[in-house]
Amino acid sequence: MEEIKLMKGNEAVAEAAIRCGCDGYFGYPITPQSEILETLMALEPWKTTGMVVLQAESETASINMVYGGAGCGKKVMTSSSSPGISLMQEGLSYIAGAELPCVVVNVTRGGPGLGTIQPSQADYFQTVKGGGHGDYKLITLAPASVQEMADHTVLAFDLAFKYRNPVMVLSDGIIGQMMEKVQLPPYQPRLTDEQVREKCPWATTGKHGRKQQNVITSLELRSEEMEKINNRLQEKYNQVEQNEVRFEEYFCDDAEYLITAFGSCARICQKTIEILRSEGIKAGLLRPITLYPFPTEAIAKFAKQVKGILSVELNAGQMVEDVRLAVNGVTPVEFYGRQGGMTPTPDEVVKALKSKLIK
Amino acid sequence: MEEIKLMKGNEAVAEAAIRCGCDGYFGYPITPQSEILETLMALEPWKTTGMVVLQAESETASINMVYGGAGCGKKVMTSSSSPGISLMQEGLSYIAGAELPCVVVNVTRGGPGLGTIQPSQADYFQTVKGGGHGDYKLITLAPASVQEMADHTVLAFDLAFKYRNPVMVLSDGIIGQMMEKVQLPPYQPRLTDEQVREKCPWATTGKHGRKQQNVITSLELRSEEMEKINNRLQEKYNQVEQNEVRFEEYFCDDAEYLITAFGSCARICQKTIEILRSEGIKAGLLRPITLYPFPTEAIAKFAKQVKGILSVELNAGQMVEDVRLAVNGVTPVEFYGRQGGMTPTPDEVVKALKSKLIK
Amino acid sequence: MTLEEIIKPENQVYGKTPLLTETPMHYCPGCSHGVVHKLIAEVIEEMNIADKTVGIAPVGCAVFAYNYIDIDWQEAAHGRAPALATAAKRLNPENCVFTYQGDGDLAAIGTAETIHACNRGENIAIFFINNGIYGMTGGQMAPTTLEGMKTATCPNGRDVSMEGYPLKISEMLALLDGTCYVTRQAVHTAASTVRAKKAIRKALENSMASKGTSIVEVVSTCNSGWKMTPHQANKWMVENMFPAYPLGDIKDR
Amino acid sequence: MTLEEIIKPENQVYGKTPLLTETPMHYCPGCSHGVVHKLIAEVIEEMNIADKTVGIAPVGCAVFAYNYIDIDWQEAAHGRAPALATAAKRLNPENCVFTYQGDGDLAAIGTAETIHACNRGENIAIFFINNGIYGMTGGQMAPTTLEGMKTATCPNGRDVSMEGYPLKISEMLALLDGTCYVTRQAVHTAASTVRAKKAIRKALENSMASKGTSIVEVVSTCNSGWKMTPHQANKWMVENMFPAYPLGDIKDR
Amino acid sequence: MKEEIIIAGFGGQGVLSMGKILAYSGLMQGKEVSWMPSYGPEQRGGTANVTVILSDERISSPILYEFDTAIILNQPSLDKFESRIKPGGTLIYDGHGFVRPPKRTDINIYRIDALEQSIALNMAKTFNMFILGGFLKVRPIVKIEDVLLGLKKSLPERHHHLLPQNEKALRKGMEILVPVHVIA
Amino acid sequence: MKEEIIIAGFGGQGVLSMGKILAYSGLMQGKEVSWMPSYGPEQRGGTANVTVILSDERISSPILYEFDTAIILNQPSLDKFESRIKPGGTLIYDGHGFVRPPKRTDINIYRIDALEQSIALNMAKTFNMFILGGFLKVRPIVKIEDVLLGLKKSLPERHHHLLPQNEKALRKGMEILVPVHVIA
Amino acid sequence: MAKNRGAVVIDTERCKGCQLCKEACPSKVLNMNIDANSKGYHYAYMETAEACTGCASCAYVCPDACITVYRVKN
Amino acid sequence: MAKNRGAVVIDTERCKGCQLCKEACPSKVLNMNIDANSKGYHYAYMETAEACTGCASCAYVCPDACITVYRVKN
Ligand SMILES: Cc1ncc(C[n+]2csc(CCOP(=O)(O)OP(=O)(O)O)c2C)c(N)n1
Ligand SMILES: Cc1ncc(C[n+]2csc(CCOP(=O)(O)OP(=O)(O)O)c2C)c(N)n1
Ligand code: SF4
Ligand code: SF4
Ligand code: SF4
Ligand code: SF4
Ligand code: SF4
Ligand code: SF4
Ligand SMILES: [Mg+2]
Ligand SMILES: [Mg+2]
Repeated sequence: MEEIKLMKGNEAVAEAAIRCGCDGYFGYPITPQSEILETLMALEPWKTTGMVVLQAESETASINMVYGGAGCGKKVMTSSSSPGISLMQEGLSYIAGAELPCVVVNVTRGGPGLGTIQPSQADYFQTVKGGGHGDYKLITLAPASVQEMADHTVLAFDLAFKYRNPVMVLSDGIIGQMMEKVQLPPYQPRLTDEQVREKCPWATTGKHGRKQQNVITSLELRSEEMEKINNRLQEKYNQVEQNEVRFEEYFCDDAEYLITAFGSCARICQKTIEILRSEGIKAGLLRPITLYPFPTEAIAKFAKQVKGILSVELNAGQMVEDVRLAVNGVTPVEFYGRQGGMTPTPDEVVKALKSKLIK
Repeated sequence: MEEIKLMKGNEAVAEAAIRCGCDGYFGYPITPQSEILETLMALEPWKTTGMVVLQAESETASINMVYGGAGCGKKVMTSSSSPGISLMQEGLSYIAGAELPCVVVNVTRGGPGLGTIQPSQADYFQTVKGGGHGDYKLITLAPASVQEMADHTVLAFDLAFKYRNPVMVLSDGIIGQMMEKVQLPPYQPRLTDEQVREKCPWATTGKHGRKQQNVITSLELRSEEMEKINNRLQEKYNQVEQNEVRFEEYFCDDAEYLITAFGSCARICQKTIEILRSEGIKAGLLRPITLYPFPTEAIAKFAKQVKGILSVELNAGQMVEDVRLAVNGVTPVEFYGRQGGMTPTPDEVVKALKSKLIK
Repeated sequence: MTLEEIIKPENQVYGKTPLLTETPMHYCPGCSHGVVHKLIAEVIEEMNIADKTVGIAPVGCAVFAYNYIDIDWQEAAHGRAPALATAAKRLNPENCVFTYQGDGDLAAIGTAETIHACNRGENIAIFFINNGIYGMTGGQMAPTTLEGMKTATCPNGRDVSMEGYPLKISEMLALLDGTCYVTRQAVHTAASTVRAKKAIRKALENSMASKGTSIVEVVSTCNSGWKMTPHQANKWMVENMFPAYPLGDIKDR
Repeated sequence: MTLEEIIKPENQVYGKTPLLTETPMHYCPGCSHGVVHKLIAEVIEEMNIADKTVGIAPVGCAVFAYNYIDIDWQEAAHGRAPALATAAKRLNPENCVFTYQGDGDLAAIGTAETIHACNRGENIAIFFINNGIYGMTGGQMAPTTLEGMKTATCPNGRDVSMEGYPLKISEMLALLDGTCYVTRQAVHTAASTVRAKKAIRKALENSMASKGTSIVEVVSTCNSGWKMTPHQANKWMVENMFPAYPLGDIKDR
Repeated sequence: MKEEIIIAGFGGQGVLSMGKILAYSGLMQGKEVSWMPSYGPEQRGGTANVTVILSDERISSPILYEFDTAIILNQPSLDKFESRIKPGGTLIYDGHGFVRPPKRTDINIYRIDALEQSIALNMAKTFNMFILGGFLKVRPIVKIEDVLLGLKKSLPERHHHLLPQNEKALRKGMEILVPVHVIA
Repeated sequence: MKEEIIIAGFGGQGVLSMGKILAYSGLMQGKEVSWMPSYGPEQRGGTANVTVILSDERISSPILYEFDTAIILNQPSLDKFESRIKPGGTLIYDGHGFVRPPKRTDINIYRIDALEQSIALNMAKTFNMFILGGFLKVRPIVKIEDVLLGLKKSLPERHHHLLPQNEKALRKGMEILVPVHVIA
Repeated sequence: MAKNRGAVVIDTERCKGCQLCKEACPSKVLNMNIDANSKGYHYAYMETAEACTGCASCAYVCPDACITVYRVKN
Repeated sequence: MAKNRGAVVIDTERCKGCQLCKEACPSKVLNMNIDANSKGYHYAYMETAEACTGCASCAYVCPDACITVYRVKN
């Protein structure tokens, strides 16, 4: 069994990537996630597993390198923070359109614009509604601990290949920069060229005896055909919505009030629940682990049980829309958020819940 | 009074821009909107109004030229189509964060990726939820005719300066490429340098005797301050939501069924309403003209009146979420859409409405 | 001798390489893209590397290149082909990877990706079709459009004081330590196609020999965008493009 | 003569220009950015153009440049300063517009914007602080990082075979018809600051005279990123950076 | 009055400009008009089509699925659009190069050998005006004078000397149209 | 057991690494730990702080608003954090350069002249270990052996020869800590 | 001196009638057909077949790879 | 020959103690104070004031524009 280590969330991503047999990382420095690239460069996996690590000239180049690598059937990834992720939107749309597997880690910071380098969750909409053009979805994981930073990196690759779809790990400066205990995943060897050809018969590995050429493209000028592609994508997303919803319940069973929160903010809200429970208020926390697919059914179920739901976010109110869509008017849904790199105290959230839902 | 002309939607944008005193256009060719740049280049406004027109090296450069021009208090704009707009997301977030006025025209095509150049409305989410990072909003106009392409260009600049916020004109290949009658807006002279300094005391015009320097920035590393900026932005958006909702009702007064559709799709649905009415079914069309701010209240009002709402879109279902959020469970909301450059026939929509809402 | 006597398999001296697919190319009649496709296909065939070659198609008229050469292909986002190629080659170093790009793709929106791939000396070949215009989107100005040349976005001719100068990007790329071979060719005559083919071969060989980045610029026509017949376009190219973009090797090491 | 006798207003031969604000600069002790800021402020003051000068700040350590020189400023997105400057200058041609950019900003992510602004001959000045590293984000490799130089993302030294070669972007820019003046300077000694200041002045004068784009590269230190004292950094720069980035005018026309 | 028309053929046959002239003619008569082209990448030699609506009332959808009249200039377009003509509607096609002629019996079908005739008369450049003339012969929805006005509007100034030539072609087209199948 | 600690001072004083050693020490004792630094742009000379939690139970929020203990190494940090120490909590500060000393009376306050002493003993590089020693003297939440183990973990191999030096500093710090105000 | 005799076969459906082969032929062998193929293109054909030397110049420049060239020593 | 005599005034709160002035001074006038300013920097001061020629070398290279230079003919 792997030793327990103490490391930053960013470092955990790098370590986990190498261990799960990642073939290539392409990225550009940006706070608060540069340690991912730095850790990889320090670990020099090209000398051990053969993984390629390259500092690109920009985020635009990074995501398109990922496109090229993913097109070859390789396990490739990039990471960045909010402004850099914005620069990747065209590329992400292409990758989703060409149905390629890849992992993108966004260690978010506060926007809009250059904003602040402090943590924020204001990229929720960009991530789950589609920051790029066209109808596509990013499977989105929201780690809330360093352990999950490692675990979700591995899981992200699994999901990416299962659905041939880009997967976003939506973290933030808190989870990226903090150190916690982590048990790293065991080493998995990188796939051999033969294994890649077998696992990814669609990949541009060079034909190597294959009869048909493989082509990675998102282009289809005939509308009838393009619509079929769009429909196929939507069917895939339906599958994802049916199979891959993940969330964590914390004192939800008997809850009369529900808090929804993800990532670092859910950590804060755990403490809020502890305080509320200590005051005799039956509150529970539902933490979506997958932001897309969103735990719509679970929330709809609790909507019937509770007297009200409070969505707590490090933004101006984004996930709350998905909560409302899930609840569909069955119970009041309120929002409490902090912005600009500020984080609410657990007590603040207690107060917000009382004033907005209990009155 | 201005003569009535026949022209393409794209040409109308170019003509209207010159006439309303636009100072600068920066853009990069992409189908189906290249005529905007081409028309401007053919009209050579730099010889008449003094307007600057420049073909940039990319969409990334275009939007950042717009940033620079808007920062100087100038009336500046760009245009593109879906993939190009994706490349502008970082820039748009910066412009929104720095609170600069500008106009961006998106003549959308089908995605994701390179997709198709045929019309689509699949960039709704990107536009109204935030394609870039951070909490910001684009005021969004959705023209449904060539006349509105001209009118909205003018209106967009007005709103942009009123709120110091980027305004998106969200059109599509149909509206951009079709010719219709249009009455162009009257000529407005471009502002003089003195007028710019007066109207935009915040602009980087050079100090010209001003005591305080002006700085255009979206950066604020102190979280307490950044949160204030974020809150100020949200207050502005509240104002926008209160003042600027625009929509068109078409046989809504006595409607028992409501269709919601915007842009070109609303044109198709007009015909659907005609057919339904001719069959004795009391259907009405609510066409949001502003997609952000969304006509939430109007829809909430009709939700109480009608037996069901059908959102018809050239995508996989995007605006329907805002309709659902407005309706909040009061009446059933269904969706019908076509993708990939396909457009529904009015009859198809009739059938969809009957099967989904009337049964 | 009758035609029947001449037209026999054993007498064939030239024919379409089988690596070029049967799909008719969508290019306008007389477009240089077709010739360059043919040469690339012939070289890949002759080098016997079709099984391990991956092409990266641009956004531009050559966006459908994958329909015409029967190898594995990736269709890149506009301007980003060198980034895709970087990853494709590094992750499969034994493969032969090339990009095929127009002047808008390579020298406008893709400037940064082109320069940095070349500066890193990625072991790829870049085939650069310089027709001085954006063919695909209807004939707009490209970075390489000549001074005074008319396009849809400079209908009165490119005014360098407003729109900048024809960009000699190959000369810039030759400055970079990562490039091993930079050459400028054309395909308007039989002789020039022979030379261009040699250059293409050398570029792919360099890629396989890990010598760094090779760039083969092909000064080309876009008769459609130029609003000329293909033959007029060739003449115009010789008279106007060649002086601005002189043919020959710029760097070979 | 006592100090009091010397320290009198009439004897002052050098002092902080008032255009430099009182705000203490956030730079690390000994950072070259401060010197270059000072020189730019002095030149603007001397040319008496503070009222019509607009600076474009980069993303990089100089992101807060606007806090230090009392003129109008725009803070650009990373790498896009030349695009902002293009519009700012074209829309207010009587103004003096310059960008201030680091090597990551100008030569990595902003490569395309830099090259095309220069190729269009925008009448702007570009001040390019080449410290061979990404200072702001904690000392990662820049395009101009020297071979073998250690940074946070090449902890064992830049390996050119993997990460590419130190990019001589000024030499590339000098090739472009749009540039009128490309020079490489330093600010580590009194004499070099005097030369650098002259270069900055010439660049701003060119901008006002619509001569095209001027680039003043300042080979600089980032003692923090280099993990040296400021003095060590200067020495290291002279010994290692100057051979790779030789000082002097590259183009002046 | 409302006429929904599609014009379809090879790129380069003047399909879009014929639609434009028609739309302008409607404009001259104060009608509501819309003109909606197919558009695609630039390459020469593909197919092109445009739908034109002339109406006395506000036009709702500019996109058509069925047409009152189809003007067809090549085989692929005939194959694609024949079935989409409304029963009782009109099909006009240039006879050149068709191997599978129209089959419908519930519509009026006219043939016009405009290509042949325009070449024969050394008026190949006005080929599309021949066609337009033919159309107006059977569907006189706009007056010839308005068409000429519309033509003037849609032509750049420098081509105005070609107007007489065009008028001639228009009138010639009216002459050479032949009915193939006219429903009772 | 649960101890919520903030360590704050100038960048370069070893604030983050002190926190790291503490966190590693907790890890060695099988505790739950979290270490959350302030982070900012790279420039030298700014302020830095880190919050460390050691706990026997799962740690919910890693972000703290109040602390059991504050270890304060400069004036700005004192100004910022003094008020956020829990009543009954502990404040340890290095005496150097303070012009506004702590004012609270409801907490335990200790002073440690680590800078002065470490310089005097020519051990300036282990300044932060002096501080850590002082902390452990009053809050012995981890065993010295585990701290040394933690130190070993957090130091790169090539620095392991410095361990004895560090242990010495740690023990010295315990000695030189002086109570300023101790609540009953 | 033995002269080469040649012939070309043109894939008339693939030919787009661009005339580049015609212009490239040193022996003026080729011309465009008045008839068009199914795509409307006037394809190339050997007008003066006997003049063909089988030099393949036409084939080298043909963008659509329509031309197969045969050559024999006369 | 008349020698220049000079003096410098250092804005001690602005000074970051980078020592570049000290290194740049041809007359070895400057050194760093043992005391630090409020930001913890050991600021520069004239250690051998009488050697100062007012050449301003120190001021030219000071990144923080802390140095004002005075000069008189002796
Ligand atoms: C991001 C983006 N911007 C713009 C376009 C539109 N576009 C397609 S091809 C092209 C340029 C084509 O020119 P070139 O690269 O010279 O190729 P050519 O067609 O001339 O061979 C442009 C601007 C696009 N598809 N994507
Ligand atoms: C789009 C984007 N990518 C990355 C960053 C992170 N970032 C900030 S500054 C910088 C590089 C700074 O280096 P340089 O331009 O050389 O300036 P220096 O700090 O060395 O003066 C980077 C990568 C960012 N802010 N935005
Ligand atoms: S538009 Fe130009 S480049 Fe494109 S296929 Fe036609 S001739 Fe070739
Ligand atoms: S990090 Fe480097 S460039 Fe940035 S302020 Fe410090 S020394 Fe200067
Ligand atoms: S060159 Fe080829 S395509 Fe052109 S006419 Fe000749 S055979 Fe036909
Ligand atoms: S082979 Fe040579 S001679 Fe024969 S047709 Fe072709 S070009 Fe002419
Ligand atoms: S150069 Fe300036 S900042 Fe540095 S020590 Fe001297 S006076 Fe202080
Ligand atoms: S003015 Fe010259 S002599 Fe005086 S301290 Fe400065 S550098 Fe030294
Ligand atoms: Mg081109
Ligand atoms: Mg730098």
